[in-house]
Amino acid sequence: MEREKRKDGICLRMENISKQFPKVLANENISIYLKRGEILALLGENGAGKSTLMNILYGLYRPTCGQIYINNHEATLLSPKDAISLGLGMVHQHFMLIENLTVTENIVLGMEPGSWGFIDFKKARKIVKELSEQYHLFVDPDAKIEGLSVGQQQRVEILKALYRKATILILDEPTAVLTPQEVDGLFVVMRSLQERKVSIIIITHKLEEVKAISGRVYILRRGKLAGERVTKDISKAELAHLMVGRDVVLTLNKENRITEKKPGFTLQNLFVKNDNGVTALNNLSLEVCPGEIVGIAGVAGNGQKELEEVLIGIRRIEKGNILLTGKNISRYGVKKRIQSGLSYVPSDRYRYGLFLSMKVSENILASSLDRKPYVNGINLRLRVINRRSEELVTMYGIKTPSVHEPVSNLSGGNQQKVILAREFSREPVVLVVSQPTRGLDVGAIEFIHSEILKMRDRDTAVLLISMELEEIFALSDRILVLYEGSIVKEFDPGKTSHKEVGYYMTGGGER
Amino acid sequence: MKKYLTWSLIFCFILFTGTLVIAMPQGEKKQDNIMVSIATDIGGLGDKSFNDGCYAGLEKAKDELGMEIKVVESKQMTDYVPNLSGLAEDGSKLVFAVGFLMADAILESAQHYPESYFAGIDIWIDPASAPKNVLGINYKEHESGYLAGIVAGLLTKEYVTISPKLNNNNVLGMVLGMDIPPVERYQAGFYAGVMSVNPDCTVISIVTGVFDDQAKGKEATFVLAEQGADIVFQIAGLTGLGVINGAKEKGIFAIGVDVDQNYIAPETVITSAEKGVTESTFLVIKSVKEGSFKGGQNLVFGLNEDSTGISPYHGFDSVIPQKVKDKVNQAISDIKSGKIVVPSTRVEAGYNQ
Amino acid sequence: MTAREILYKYRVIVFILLFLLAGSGIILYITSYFAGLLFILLAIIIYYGFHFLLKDKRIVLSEIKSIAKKMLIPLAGITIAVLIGAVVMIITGYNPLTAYGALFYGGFVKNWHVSLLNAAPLIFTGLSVAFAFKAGLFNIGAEGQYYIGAMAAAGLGIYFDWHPLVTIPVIFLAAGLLGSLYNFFPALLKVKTGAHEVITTMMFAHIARYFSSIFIRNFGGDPSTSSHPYVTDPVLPSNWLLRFKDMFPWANYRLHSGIIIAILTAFFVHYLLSYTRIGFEIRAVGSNPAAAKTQGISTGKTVFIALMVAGFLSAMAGVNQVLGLDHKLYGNLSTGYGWNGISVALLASNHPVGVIFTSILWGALDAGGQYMARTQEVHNSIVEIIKGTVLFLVVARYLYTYWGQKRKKKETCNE
Amino acid sequence: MNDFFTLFNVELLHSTIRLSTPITLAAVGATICERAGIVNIAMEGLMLIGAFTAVFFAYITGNPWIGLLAAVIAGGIFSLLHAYATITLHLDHVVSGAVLNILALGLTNYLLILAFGHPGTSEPVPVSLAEYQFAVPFLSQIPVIGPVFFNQRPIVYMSFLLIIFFTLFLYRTKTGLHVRASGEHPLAMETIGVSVYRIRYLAVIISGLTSGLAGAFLSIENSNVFTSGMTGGRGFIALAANISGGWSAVGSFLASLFFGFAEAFQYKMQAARLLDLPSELFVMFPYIATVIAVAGLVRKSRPPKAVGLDFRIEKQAD
Repeated sequence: MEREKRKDGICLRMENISKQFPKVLANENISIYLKRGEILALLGENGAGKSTLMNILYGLYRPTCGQIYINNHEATLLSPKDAISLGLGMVHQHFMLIENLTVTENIVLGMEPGSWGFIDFKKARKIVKELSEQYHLFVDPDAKIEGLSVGQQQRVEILKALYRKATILILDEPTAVLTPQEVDGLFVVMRSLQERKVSIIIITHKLEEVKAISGRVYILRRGKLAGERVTKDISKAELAHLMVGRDVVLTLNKENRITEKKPGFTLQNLFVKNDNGVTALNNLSLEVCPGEIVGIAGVAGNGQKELEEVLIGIRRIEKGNILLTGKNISRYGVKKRIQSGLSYVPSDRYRYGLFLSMKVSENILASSLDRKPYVNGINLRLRVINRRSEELVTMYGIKTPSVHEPVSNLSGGNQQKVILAREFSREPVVLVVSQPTRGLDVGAIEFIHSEILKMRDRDTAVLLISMELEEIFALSDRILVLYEGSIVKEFDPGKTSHKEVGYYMTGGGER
Repeated sequence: MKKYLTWSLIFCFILFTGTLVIAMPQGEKKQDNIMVSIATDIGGLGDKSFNDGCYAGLEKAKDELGMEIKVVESKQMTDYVPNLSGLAEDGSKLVFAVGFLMADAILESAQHYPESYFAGIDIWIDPASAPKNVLGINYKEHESGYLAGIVAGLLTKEYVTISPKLNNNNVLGMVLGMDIPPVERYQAGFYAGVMSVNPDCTVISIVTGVFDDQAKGKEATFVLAEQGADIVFQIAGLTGLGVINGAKEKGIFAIGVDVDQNYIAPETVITSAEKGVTESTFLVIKSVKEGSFKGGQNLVFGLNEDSTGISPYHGFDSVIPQKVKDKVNQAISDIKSGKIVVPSTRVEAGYNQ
Repeated sequence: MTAREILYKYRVIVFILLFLLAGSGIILYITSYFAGLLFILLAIIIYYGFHFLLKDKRIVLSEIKSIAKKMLIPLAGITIAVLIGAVVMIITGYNPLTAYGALFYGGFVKNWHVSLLNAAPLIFTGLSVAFAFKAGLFNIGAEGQYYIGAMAAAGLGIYFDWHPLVTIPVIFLAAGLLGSLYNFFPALLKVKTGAHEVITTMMFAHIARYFSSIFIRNFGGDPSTSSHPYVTDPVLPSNWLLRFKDMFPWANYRLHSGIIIAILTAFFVHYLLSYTRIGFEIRAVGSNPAAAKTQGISTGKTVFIALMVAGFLSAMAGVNQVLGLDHKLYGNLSTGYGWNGISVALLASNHPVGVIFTSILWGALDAGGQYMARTQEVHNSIVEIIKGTVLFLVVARYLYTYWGQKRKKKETCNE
Repeated sequence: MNDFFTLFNVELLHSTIRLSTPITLAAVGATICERAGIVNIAMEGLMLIGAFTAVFFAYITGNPWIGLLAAVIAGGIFSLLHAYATITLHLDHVVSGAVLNILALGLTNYLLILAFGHPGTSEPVPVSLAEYQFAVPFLSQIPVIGPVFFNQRPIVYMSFLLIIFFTLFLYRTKTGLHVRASGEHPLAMETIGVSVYRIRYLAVIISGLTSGLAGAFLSIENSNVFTSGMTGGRGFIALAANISGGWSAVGSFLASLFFGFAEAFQYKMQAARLLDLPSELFVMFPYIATVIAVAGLVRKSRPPKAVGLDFRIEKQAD
């Protein structure tokens, strides 16, 4: 058996890997192997332990126990440095690029050409140029990262790995931020790398991608290996079953309610600048009616962040108006907007959503602790607060030992539910939801989707901002495509395809 | 975790009881010698001024009179009373309180410990209400300042030829620590001294605001030198060390304060305006030993008591013209006889600073 | 009837007894009778013994354990620091046992009143620092606000002649408001330009210190020593804080009611932080300012409130010293209350009630250090080293988990 | 008004340089430290340690250069505590710095008594570095600039060289690039195999070394004794200089010059007596200038993204 594997050109084996984090066992006794020149998929839900496993392989985390063999030699990976020297390269889901440095600097960082400790910038530039031509990954070597699109940034990441002479390339959710067109481009790159005998591990939770690109697939479920399959021998449904551990209803019961157009939530000719003072939202107008979900599709960095910030009221409007049931709220502060009936589920729940060190009860009622019945004068009425938060905890099925637990002790899904409970229970007129399911497992996703639909059924105007086209298609009554800060196209989800929307997401409509 | 917890608690408990057992039965030792002690103010020892001077007096008493001595440095205002009364409790026959900040504390302690004597340096007590075992010791710093002013005032104008370090600008400088009474007395006296021999002279003062930052003293001296001053009088405690060093660097003269500071820079410090803390401390200790201590009053040490004055010229003795020395001696006898009354404040001196 | 039932029947009497015991213990101890501490200890033991008999033993045990757990890190830090201090003393040729004996005896028994006098202003400045910390701000310049408070107290105290029940609260309030106003500028700069409060409050502290000299010059002076004042005129005796001696003849004559005000203030701050809307908003901003914004909490406003309340509290420390202890304002002293306030706040993990205890500990270390220096001739900067080490070891909480993790690492795989 | 303009002369520049040198040295250390992501407010304490060690070793050996070396090393060693606390133990940076300042003050006071037998101030060192003043040939002949910049003492020259060195270091060397990257995106550094811990330790130690040098300047170059607490808030002003200087070595230098200038100017104003104001108002002036500079300049530049933030690789997995 052992000999057989070697004959097949096994370049990597991980055996009996376990990883214990302070509160969770992220990997439990996982063994995998990789053949030279193969594209291997690692499939699993969010939180299944895929990234942890790859971070262990990359030397970023230390396994609690288990061994790693690279080219049949046991490897002690104390840091990414060791991993890199053994020919491993990794493109992380959140790019590891330093924004205010140039492409060249980012690529050569850590292995800079030059002598006496000085950097030879000329030589570095030349190397980068050659490398990008060699692999047909074109980027401007002198551009700063902050000015590049996500797709280009990904290219820089791949170049970074190739510059380090990677023979095993790990791609962590590489398609999450790409448009369908860019995904195709990525696959082309991957295949050409495969031809050059680079082995690739791709982490994903999307079944189509597994089918489209990989030769073999490992399925992880809740930190354990749930199976190993050759891709062409397995159907999507089987994969899904292995991944989730039960049958999944892949489509939601979405009954398309036809509503008469009442004024709900209207944005008129919005102009907004980003942190660097560059126009991020450019003459953006849209309308959401009560009882309707409008999905904003778009590639990350086209103004989504600014849009959600400007809606909740923490970013300044340069020009334009926001109307809520006909009332102009553009000059309102956050508090007044909340009181007018705006609710908001932020895309970055740690930054904008939660007070990690504070109690569940304080988080779940954070925006209501300035009014009756929760306060009396300046006193907090703790008994009322506790009772109400216990109600909400039960209502939204939040798993927590008590409402006095700090939110930081909850799992990601339960943390998101805390936010949902807070925002949804306010009975909002308008609900802005951004990336509501990022990083959550299927169970939590189903729950959250159904809650959003419930809100719609209660005649709330819902604006859904998401990078995941599946989510947009599954929930929206209308799809608007956001490109470079403007709405470029409107679609009916029933009458269009991912491909077509993707085409407009990348600016296809302008050409 | 539990194990560590138990152990640390047990340990703390042992420590607690242990210290209790050890600490409780502390009795006072009986001394054969008379004990004298000082409680410094928050400036502490090493201030090169009255705390150190007083301590030197104690050490002298130890050597010459065989006294037992003790010193406590106070850290905060709240420490003054417990330190003073604690020293009395420890069997000190005489307790010195150094610095005007302890004025209230010394009275309080004296009331509670009538068996001990208390002496306050730079403290003015009210003879009518103060207990009889407390003594206020004050100095006529302005007299020292006056004499130093005469020397400086003459050298900077009439005798510029005696040294290349002097110039024709007729400007003198002073560097002050904080603007507090003893400092002001020196300042006023110095100004009056200068004016008495050299009324046209420009006298510039700079306040550094600190008593312990040499860098600032030095900088102030440089500025004075640039303004044309050729002799700088420092009244700034440790900041003054920077003044003397600065004067040395700039090639001008300095006048030291409180004690003879010629040793710091023999080529630079022409003389020092002294305040005989050491001597007067010793005198008071002696009076206790001899049984002649008389409290409930203020002692003011000045020229008449040989406690103020200027120090020897050391290396400059041959350089300084006899006329200057004569003027100084004349002033000394005039002050002693009451012919000259040296002003002790800027207002009296007419120094419009 | 079992003993348990009898106890239960007479529980009211037991509690009254306990209350009396603890109350008289506190009064005795605060008015410098060491035996009072034994009363308090006895009361605590009886309380737990009573619970132990009446309730489920496990509950009582876990209660004790959870308290002990909270105390573990501070106690461990103090213990290690004491050991380090002992090593330093041995190296430099002192006997640590007698030195520590004197430290303890001086701080908690002999000069206990000094410990309390030291602690009172520390509680105020400690609360000030802790309060700002809760909003994520570092009020490093508490000393400056202290001066402002002291100046206000001296200025008003000299001229404000009325019934003390009116004047004293008014002085506290006025001084506090001036202290808040003084912190208004750092807050304004923080909100408008993002200038870090560590720098601005620090610089403002220097400015206040120098300003106090000018103030004193204009408010009195003692004509018998010099026409040039270095301390203000004394405040009117009617404006002095009540002294314990007036109520309990045996108390040390210097002890004044400032410590009571300080402790009450600490509890009030605790109430403010944990049980009010303002407190919630402050903690929310301290925990996550961006999220606080999205919940409609104005971070700018909270910064103002936090820094201004901090200024108020520090200014109270100044009032406490001027009206309670010195009865006049001395010029240009570096009191160190600002720095020590940071220490006690950090040591108490910014818990207002904890600040009371850490302040008393700090006060006792200072008082005991003086006593130690006097009786054992050990220089009292050793106390500063012990303080610094305690602080470092307690603040670096993660140290213990870090050591614990290293030990634990090997265990997981062996199963 | 003419009197006012006569205040601005070469002497003022000289004075400015002298007063700003310790601030410059500490500020440039702070720049490196903050660029790597660590806030260091312990510089006040580091300077004290450096100043004490310098005097102690210069006193016992009689050689100020040994004192200088010892000061730098001691600053580096003491800064390891800050590095250990903030990097390995993940303590809040400001808290750790504040604690170390308190510790350093107690430690130097105690050592002062042990070494010299009395508190307050040390014995003067036999030879101070001030005696090694030398003029650079030719360059010192340039009017105005020459005497100010090229007729100086050793540590002042060192501070000039260090400004150039650290500017080159930050923008031209590999380690400098790593330092900048560590303060922007530490995890990214870790993923390419560069230990952020190591870089940050290095940066903190560099700030310790320069602060130690600044301390040596105060005690054995500008003066010849150590005085308890002699740094007098310069560490905080250095922090302010670093921030108003926009986190760059040259900027820190310019801001330090400004603060030095404010102080020098204050003395000149006192001496010139153009304004009849209480002396304390003049003494306050540099502090007010600091506040204004920090408030006015801070918005112009962007701090390193990860400055002051704790970094651990193994964050809790999602």
